[in-house]
Amino acid sequence: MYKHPYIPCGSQELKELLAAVGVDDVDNLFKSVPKELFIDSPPIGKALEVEEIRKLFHTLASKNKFTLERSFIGGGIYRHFVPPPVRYITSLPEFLTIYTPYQPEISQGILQAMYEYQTLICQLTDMEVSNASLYDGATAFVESVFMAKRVSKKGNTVAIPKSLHPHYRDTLKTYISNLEIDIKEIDWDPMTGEIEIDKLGKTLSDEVFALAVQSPNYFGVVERIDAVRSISKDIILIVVVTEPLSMALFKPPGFFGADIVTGEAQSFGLYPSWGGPLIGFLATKASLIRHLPGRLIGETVDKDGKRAFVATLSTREQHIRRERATSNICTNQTLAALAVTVFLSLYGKCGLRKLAEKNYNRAHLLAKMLKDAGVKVTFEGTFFNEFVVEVKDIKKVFAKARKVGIYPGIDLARYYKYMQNHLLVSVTELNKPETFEEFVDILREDF
Amino acid sequence: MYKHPYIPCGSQELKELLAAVGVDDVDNLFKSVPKELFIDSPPIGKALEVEEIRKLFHTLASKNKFTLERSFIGGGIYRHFVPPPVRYITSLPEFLTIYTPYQPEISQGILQAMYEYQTLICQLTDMEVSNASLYDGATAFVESVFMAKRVSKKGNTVAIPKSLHPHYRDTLKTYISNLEIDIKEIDWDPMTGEIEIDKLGKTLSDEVFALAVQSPNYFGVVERIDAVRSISKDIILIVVVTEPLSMALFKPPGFFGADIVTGEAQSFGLYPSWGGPLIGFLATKASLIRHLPGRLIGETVDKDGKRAFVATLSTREQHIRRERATSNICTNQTLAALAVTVFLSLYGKCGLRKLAEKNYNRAHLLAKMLKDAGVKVTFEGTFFNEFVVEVKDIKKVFAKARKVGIYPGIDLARYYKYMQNHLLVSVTELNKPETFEEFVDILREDF
Amino acid sequence: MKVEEPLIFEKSKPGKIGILIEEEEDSFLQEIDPTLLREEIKGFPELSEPEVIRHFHRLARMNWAVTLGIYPLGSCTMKYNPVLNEEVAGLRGFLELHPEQDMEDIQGILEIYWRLEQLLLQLTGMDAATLLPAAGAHGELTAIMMVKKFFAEKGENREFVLIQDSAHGTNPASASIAGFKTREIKSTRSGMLDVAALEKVMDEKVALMMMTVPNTLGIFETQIVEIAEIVHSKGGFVYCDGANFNSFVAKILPSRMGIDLMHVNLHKTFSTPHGGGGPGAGPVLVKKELEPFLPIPRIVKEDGKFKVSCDFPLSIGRIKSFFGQTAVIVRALAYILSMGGEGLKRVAEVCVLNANYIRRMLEEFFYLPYKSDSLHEVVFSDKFQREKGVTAMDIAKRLLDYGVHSPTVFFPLIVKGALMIEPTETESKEELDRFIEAMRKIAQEIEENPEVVKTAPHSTPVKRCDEVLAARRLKVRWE
Amino acid sequence: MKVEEPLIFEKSKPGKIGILIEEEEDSFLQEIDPTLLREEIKGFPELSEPEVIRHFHRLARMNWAVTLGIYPLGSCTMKYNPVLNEEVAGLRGFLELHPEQDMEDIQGILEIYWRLEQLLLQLTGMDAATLLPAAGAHGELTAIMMVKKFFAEKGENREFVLIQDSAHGTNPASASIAGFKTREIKSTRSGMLDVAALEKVMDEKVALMMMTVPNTLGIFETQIVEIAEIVHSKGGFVYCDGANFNSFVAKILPSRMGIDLMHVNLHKTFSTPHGGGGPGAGPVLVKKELEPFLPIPRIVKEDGKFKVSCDFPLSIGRIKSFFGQTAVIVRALAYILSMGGEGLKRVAEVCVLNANYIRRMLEEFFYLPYKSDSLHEVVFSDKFQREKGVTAMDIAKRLLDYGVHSPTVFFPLIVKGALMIEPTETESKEELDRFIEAMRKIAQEIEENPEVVKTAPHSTPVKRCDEVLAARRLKVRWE
Ligand SMILES: Cc1ncc(COP(=O)(O)O)c(C=O)c1O
Ligand SMILES: Cc1ncc(COP(=O)(O)O)c(C=O)c1O
Repeated sequence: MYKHPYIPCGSQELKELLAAVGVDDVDNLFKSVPKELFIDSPPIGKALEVEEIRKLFHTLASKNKFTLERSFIGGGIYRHFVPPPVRYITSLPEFLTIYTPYQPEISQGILQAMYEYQTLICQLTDMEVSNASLYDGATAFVESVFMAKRVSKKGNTVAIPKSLHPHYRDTLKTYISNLEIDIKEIDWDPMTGEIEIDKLGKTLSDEVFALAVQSPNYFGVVERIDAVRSISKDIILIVVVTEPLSMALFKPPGFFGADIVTGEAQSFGLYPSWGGPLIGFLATKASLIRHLPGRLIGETVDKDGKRAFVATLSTREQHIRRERATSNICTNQTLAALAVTVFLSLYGKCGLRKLAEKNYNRAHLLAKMLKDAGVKVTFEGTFFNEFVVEVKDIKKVFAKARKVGIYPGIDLARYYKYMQNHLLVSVTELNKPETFEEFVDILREDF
Repeated sequence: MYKHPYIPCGSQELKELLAAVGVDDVDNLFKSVPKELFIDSPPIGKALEVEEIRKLFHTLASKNKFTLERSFIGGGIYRHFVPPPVRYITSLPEFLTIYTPYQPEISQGILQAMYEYQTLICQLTDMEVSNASLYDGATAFVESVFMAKRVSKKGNTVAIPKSLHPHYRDTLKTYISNLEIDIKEIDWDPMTGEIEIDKLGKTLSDEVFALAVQSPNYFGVVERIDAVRSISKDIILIVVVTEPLSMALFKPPGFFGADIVTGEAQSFGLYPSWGGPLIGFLATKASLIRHLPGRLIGETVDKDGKRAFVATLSTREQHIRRERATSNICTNQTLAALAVTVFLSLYGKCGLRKLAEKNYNRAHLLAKMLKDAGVKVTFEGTFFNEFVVEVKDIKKVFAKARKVGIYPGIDLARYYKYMQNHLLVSVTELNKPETFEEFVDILREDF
Repeated sequence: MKVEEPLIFEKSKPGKIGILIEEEEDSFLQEIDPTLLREEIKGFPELSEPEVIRHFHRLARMNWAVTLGIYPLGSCTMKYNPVLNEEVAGLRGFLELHPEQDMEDIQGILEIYWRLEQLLLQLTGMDAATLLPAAGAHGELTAIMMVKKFFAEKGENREFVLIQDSAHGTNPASASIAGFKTREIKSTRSGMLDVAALEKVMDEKVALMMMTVPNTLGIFETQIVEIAEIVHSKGGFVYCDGANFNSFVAKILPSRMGIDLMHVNLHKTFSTPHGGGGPGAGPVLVKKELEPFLPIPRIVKEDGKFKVSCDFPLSIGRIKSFFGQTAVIVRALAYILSMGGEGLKRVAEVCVLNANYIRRMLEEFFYLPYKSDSLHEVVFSDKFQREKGVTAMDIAKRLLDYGVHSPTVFFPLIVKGALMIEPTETESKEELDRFIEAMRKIAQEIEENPEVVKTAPHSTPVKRCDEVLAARRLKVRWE
Repeated sequence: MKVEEPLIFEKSKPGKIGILIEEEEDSFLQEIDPTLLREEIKGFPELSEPEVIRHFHRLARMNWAVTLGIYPLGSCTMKYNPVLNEEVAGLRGFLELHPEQDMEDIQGILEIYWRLEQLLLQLTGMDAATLLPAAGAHGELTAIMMVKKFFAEKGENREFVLIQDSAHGTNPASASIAGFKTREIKSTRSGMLDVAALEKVMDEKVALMMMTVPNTLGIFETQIVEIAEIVHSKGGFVYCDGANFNSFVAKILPSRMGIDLMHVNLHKTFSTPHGGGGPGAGPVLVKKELEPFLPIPRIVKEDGKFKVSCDFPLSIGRIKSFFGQTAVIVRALAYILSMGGEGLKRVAEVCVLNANYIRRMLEEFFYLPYKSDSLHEVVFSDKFQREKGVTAMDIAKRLLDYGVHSPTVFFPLIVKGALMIEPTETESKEELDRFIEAMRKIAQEIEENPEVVKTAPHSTPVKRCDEVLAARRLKVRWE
C-alpha cells in the first residue's frame, strides 16, 4: 500500500477500517462512480521529499528580485515594515488552522480579535460599523457600490473619478457588466490632481445613486471630502482609501460624513506578497448595517451572562439568504484582518501617527529635492506619501534606474494612455533619505 | 522617560507604580546600593530598530558559508535532515518560553515529552533508565565517569581509548584535574581501528574503576562491545555514542551489557549550529538510578488517581543536596531533548532504520568508490557512516576541495599529531551519490 | 488554567508603544492645511510588545484548532496543514514582491503560478485555468460571469442558472450577482439530482447548470454524464463546484464527467490553512471553448520566459486588484508536489474510507436521511433525537465538551437538522474513534439525561452564546 | 475543551511513517556481521506527521507559558522573549554551520561571539570573557576551575570556597565538583552576608568567596566593596553569581564592586527563552589576572579577521565539546542590541519597581522575613498562613487556579516556607495587579476556607501530583 507521511492510515489501520466498513478494498467504496470516469495512472508525478521541495522553492524565490529601500513603487500596495509579532501571531496554530468561527464557544479568540478589528477600522475611518473583511480593496469597492445600490432608491448610475485606482474601476466594470448599473466618469483637475469639484454638481444628476472618490487618490492627492460631501447631498458617498495609513495624519472620511468608507488595508501588516493576500475593509453608518456585505461580529452574552462574541446578522449572508444575500462572499480574509489587528495594536495611537508622519515627511523631502533639482511634480494638491512627477523619457529613467537597482515607481501610461512620461512615486518609512540623492540624479532634467 | 517597546511600563503606569510604592523616583529604590557603584552613562550604544537588527544578522549570516550536500565533515556533530515539524514544535510558545517544570500541574506537556524522551533513549540504547538531558556529549561523558566513580568502590583510574572523541577526552581532563582521578589511555589497533582488545586485560588493573569506549569511535569504527564487556568484568563499562543513529542499525551497547551509555544526540533533530545547542544523553541500569546526574521525570498519579508526570529523585540534585549533589547541573537542554523526541517520533521504528541504512549505504558506497580509485581506507573495522582515508598531501586536498566548494572532512592531525595526511570522512543522507565522483577525483592518488 | 482576556482597548494605557520608531529630522508637517490634519485617533490602543503578544496568545488559547483534534466540519475539508508549506510560503523572495515590479524580476513567482496552473489542469483534465479568484465563491462568480459573457458574445440571451436544492449558498448568491435568475432542482429520495426534473426545466434560456460533485450530501451524482449531456444538448454549460474535490482527486478526472467549468478550493483539497475563515483561493478551470473569457491578468510562457498578459480581448476583465492570493498559491503548489500523484489518489481513498467508517459506526445511533453510498462525508440528522427535544445544534455544542469539534449543522438545507460530517484523510482511526465514541455517548445521554446536552457546552471558555441577543443589540464595536 | 493525550508509544500503530524516505539503490548491508546487526527497536513509535504535530501541540496546551501570563518564579527572570530574536536565530547561515569548518567560512559567527563578548565586557566592566559555558552552573564551575588553576600555578594550596547560606544550590555543587570544600557563611537578620563571620573564616586557605548580587533574597549586599576587600586582603577571589544581573544591568558596573569573576545567564538577563529548562548559556567574565585561565577555544581578532585559538598554555582546557550554545548567543546579542544602553538601564529600574510594587501590595498579607530594601525580587514566607495549616506550596498550587504561575517556593532555604517573587520588567501593572489580586484572595481564602487552598489546584489538566509516589515507584520510562 502507498504510504505517505501526511496520511495517518497505516497498514494495520487500513485493515481495521476496511473490516469495520465491510469491504475488501477501498475501491468498493467508489461503486457509485461510473467506471469510465476513473483514471488509470496518477495524472501527476511522484512526491518530492522535503529537501527537494525546499530546494525548489528557494530556487524559485531566488529567481525573484526585490528591494525595500530602493523601491518607490506604490499604487495601491505599499511597502511598509511588518513587525515580527504580526507573523508570529498569525502563525499560531490556533489562528492559522482554524475555520470560520461557526461554534463561538470554542472560537472566542478569533471572534474577539475580529471584533477588535472592526473597532479599529471604525476608529480609523471615523465610522460606526465595519465588517470583518473582504477579499481586497477592489472587490470591497464593488461591494460598496452594490451596497449603495441596495440602499439608494435613486437611479442606476454610479459616478467615479478617473483618479480612482484603475484596477478598482476595471473590477467594477467586470462586475456590473452583468447588471443594470452605469458608470459616469469624473475628470481630475490638471492643476491640483483633485477631482473637478466645480463640474461635480452637474455630473451628479438624478440617475446617480452613488459617488465614489478615492482619497488619497491614485495620484496620491488628498481629496477635499468636505467639499465633495456638500455637493453630493443625498447621494451615497463612498470614499475609497488604498493607503489607510494616511488616516492617521489626515482627517478621515467619516469626519466629513462619508456614507461608506472602503479600501485596502494591506499597509497594516501585510507584505506586498505579489498582490495577495490583501484585505478589503468596508465601514459604514450604523443605519446601513443591514445592507453590509460580509461577516460581522457582535457582542453578546453567554448562558451565564458573561460577555461573548458571535458572528451576527448572518441573515444577510449567502448561507441563509442564498440568491438574495448581500454578497456571495463566504471565505474572507480573516487571517489578514488578524494581521491588521496585531499591527495596529503594536503601533497604537502614538506609533501610527509617528509612522504616518515619517511617511509624509520622507515623501515631501523627496518631492522637495526633486523640485529643487528641476523635476516637475505634476499636481499641486496636498499629498500623503505618493506623488506624480514628469520625466523627459520614462524608458530611459527605468533603464537608468535598473542599472543601480532602483525601482523608480509606476509608469502611469500603463493605466492612462495619455499620461506619457509620468511616474507615480511612493515613499514610505522603508525608503531611507540617504538614497534620495541617487533617485534625484536619475530624474534630474539634464540626464 | 525612556520608552522601549519591550517594557510595558508607560508614562501613566510609572506614575501609578511610584505612587503606590511611595517614592518619587525609581532611583530611590536603589538606596541600598553604594553611590560609587553607579555608572553615569549607559555603557553601550543606543537601541537598534528591528530592520537594523535584521540587516545586521542577515549580513552576519551571509558572512558564513555552508554546504549540506558537499560537506563530509562529521567528527561528533553530524549533518542530518531536520524535518520541519521539529522546529515548529520547539517554537510553540508553550514549549519555548516555559521554565523548568517546577509546577507539574501546569507542565504536564513538557514533563510527558521528557518522559517520552527518556523512554526513546532507553529503547535506542537498550538501557533501563535515562535522564532528561545534559549539556552535550562531552559533559555527559564526564558526568558518566563521575557517576562510575560514585558507584564503584574500586580505584581512581578510568581507562579511556585514544579513539574516543578528542574533545571528550580534553573535557574530562579539565574536570578531573581538580580531583583525584587518573586516566589510563588505551591504543587502537592500527589495522582495524578498534581498541586493542588483546592488551585490554592488562590495562584493566585493580585501580581502574571504569572503562570507557566509544562506538562507533572517533574514526567511525564500530567497537566489539561484547568482547570489551567480557574482558572488563566488574569494572563499570561506559559506552559513548556520538552518532546515535548507528544504534538503529547496530546492536546497541545495552545489548552487550554496558553499565552506562552516554553521548551526543545532536543527530536527532538538532542543526550543527556551530556546536550548540547540543544534547548529552546518559542512560544506565535501573540499579544505578540514584547515582544518575541531572533531571529525571517519573510517572505518578494526581489526587484523583489520574496518571501524571513529575520531576523525581530530586534529592540527587543540587537544589536539595547542594555540595553533595550528583551533579551541579540545573538548566539543562530540555528544548533540545524535545527536538530529539519529535525527530524520533517522526522517523519512528521504520523510518529511523531506513535512515540509518541510507547513511550506512552511502558511506560504504563512497568508501568503495575511493578504494576502487586507489585511495587507502585506513581501518578495516566495521564502520557506520564515517571512516578514515589516507591522502598524499592533505593541504592540497583541502585546497583543491575548496575550489569546488567541497568540505572534505576533518584533518586528523588537528587532534592526532602523528596522524598526518589522514582525513576523517563522514557521509550522511544529505550527501548525494551524484557528488561522490567529484570527491573521489579530489582524493585520487594521481592528483 | 483559565484564560480571560479583556479587549485590547480595555488593556490600553497612555504612554506605551509596541514598536521602536526614531523621530524624523526633516518635518514638512507645517505645510498641511490645518482643516485636514487629524487629531489623535480616539480610543486607539497603547500597549507594549509583550502585552500585545500575550493578548493575542491568550486569545489563541480560546480557539480550537486542527492541530488539536478532529475538526469534522462537513464541506470544509479541515485537513492537516503541513508545516513545510508555511516555511516555503514565508520566504522573503515571495513576500516582498510588489505586483508592479518589472516582469524580469519576478520570474520565480510567475513560474509558481504557471506550475500550479499546469498541475491543476492535469488533475482536472481541463484546458485552461485562472488562479485569480480569492476564494471558492469568487471562483464561482468568475466562472458564471464567463458564461454570461460567452452567451453575450454569441448574442444569446440566457437568463437562468439551475441549482441543486442541496447546493451551497454561494452557488445561488454568485449566480444572482452575475445577473442570472436561479432555478432550483430538487434531489430525489436517493439524494441525487432529479434528472427528470432537470430535463423538464432545461431549455435554451438556461445558461448553466451548477453541480456539486459529490454533492453536499457526500453522494456521487451517478448520472453526472447524462446530466451533462442533457445540459449540453440545449447549449448550456455544466459547472462543477469543486469544494469536494478531495474525495476524487487523482482518482477521477472531472473532465470525463462532461464538466465545462469548475473551481477548486486551494484551502480545502490542497490543504492551505483556513486562517479562521480565509484567505483561501478558488482557481477556475475551463474547457477550451471558454478560455478566451478567463479574467485578466493571465500568466503566459513565451520562449522559456514567463510574463503577465492582459491582452485577451474577450476576457471578462479584472475580478480583483493585482493578482491572486499568492501566498496561498505557493502553499498549494508545495502541497501538491509533496503529495505526488499516488499520494493525492490516496487522499481521495482514505478520506472516503474514513467517512464510511464514521457512517458505519454511527448509523445505528443517528438517522441517515439518504442511504446512497457516501464518499468523503456523511450527513446524519437529529431526527431520532428531536423526539427528546434535542437538536443537531445541541449535539454539536455537546461535542465540544468531549474535546471534539462539531460537524457542520443545519446544512445542507434539504436535511432537517443536518449533521454533516467530513473527517478528511488526515485523521487517524484513533481520532475517528474518539469522535465516534463522543457521538455515541451523546446519543446515550440524550436518552438518559437530555438536559445535559441541551445546556451544553459546559467546559468551554464561554457557555452557549446568545445569538439572538447579538442580532438584536447589534453592538459590533467597542466604545 | 479538555485535552488529554496518551504517550506517543500508546498512539503508535504498525505501518505508519512520519517522513518520506526513498529507498536506497546501492546496498552494502550484507557486509555487516550478523551478530552486530540490530533487530527492530522494540516499542519505538510509528506515527504519521499530522499525528506527531497534534500529539505535541496537545502536550503544549498543557503547559503554562510566559506568553500567557505572569511567571514570577524568583531567581529565574522569566521575562518576555522577543519574537525577533527567534527569527534571527533561525537563519540557516547560523544553523547549518559545522564547528569543524574552515575559519574563513565562519567569520559571521565568530563576529557574533566576539561582539557579544565585547558588549558583556562593557556591561560588566570586566576584562576578558568566555561564552563557552552551557548554563549558569557550568559558568560557575568554569570560573571555580580557573581559580583552582590560578592557585595551582602559584603553588598555593587553597582548599575552601565560601558560600552564602542563601546561595543557590549550584554554588556549593560547583565548588565541590571543582574539588573544593565549602564553608557556608550566615546571613544577618538584615538578609545580608555576615561580614564579621566572613572576617573570621577568611584566611589563606580560602580560594574564593561566592556572592550573589543582589542575593537570592533580592537584597543588595550593601557591604559588597568591604567584603571584596576582606577577601582580597587574604589573597582570595570574589565571584559574583550573576543570575540576578537583571536588577542592575547598565546601572551598576559589577567591576566596581570588586568582583574578580562572574557569570551571567543569557537565559535570564538577556532574555533568551528557557525552553522548559534549557538550553541556556552562562558566559564567564573575569579580571585581567585570570584571563590566561579561561577555557579554550577562544575567539580572537587579528588584522580584522576573527579566528578560533586554542593557544593558551595556562587555560583550564576544554569544558565541553566544540563551542558555546551558539543559537542562544545569537539571541542574546540581538536582545542587547535591541535594548541599547538606555533600554537595559530601564530594564533594571522597572524590574526593581515592579518587585517593590508587589512587596508593597502584599506585605500586609504575607510575612516578610527580611525587611531590607528589595531590588528585583521579594521573598515572603508562609509564616502567617502556616497557622491555618497552609504552606507556601499550597499557595503556589492555588495560584494556578487563578491563571497565574506560582513564585519559587521553599527557596532560599534560609527562609522557612519561602515564596520568592520576581516579576521582571516585562510585566504590566495590569498583570502585576492580577497576581496581587490572586495572592490577596488566597490569603483571604486561607482565613475563611483553607481546605480549598490545601487541595488546590482544581482547574489544571491534572490535580495535585503525588511526588512521593513517583520517587517510590521510580517508573521513569514507558514499557
Ligand atoms: C460546497 C461549497 N461550495 C462553495 C463554497 C465556497 O467556498 P469559499 O468559502 O472558498 O468561498 C464552499 C465553502 O464552504 C462549499 O463548501
Ligand atoms: C542564583 C542562581 N545561581 C545559579 C543558577 C544556575 O543557573 P543555570 O540554571 O543556568 O545553571 C540559578 C538558576 O536558577 C540561579 O537562580
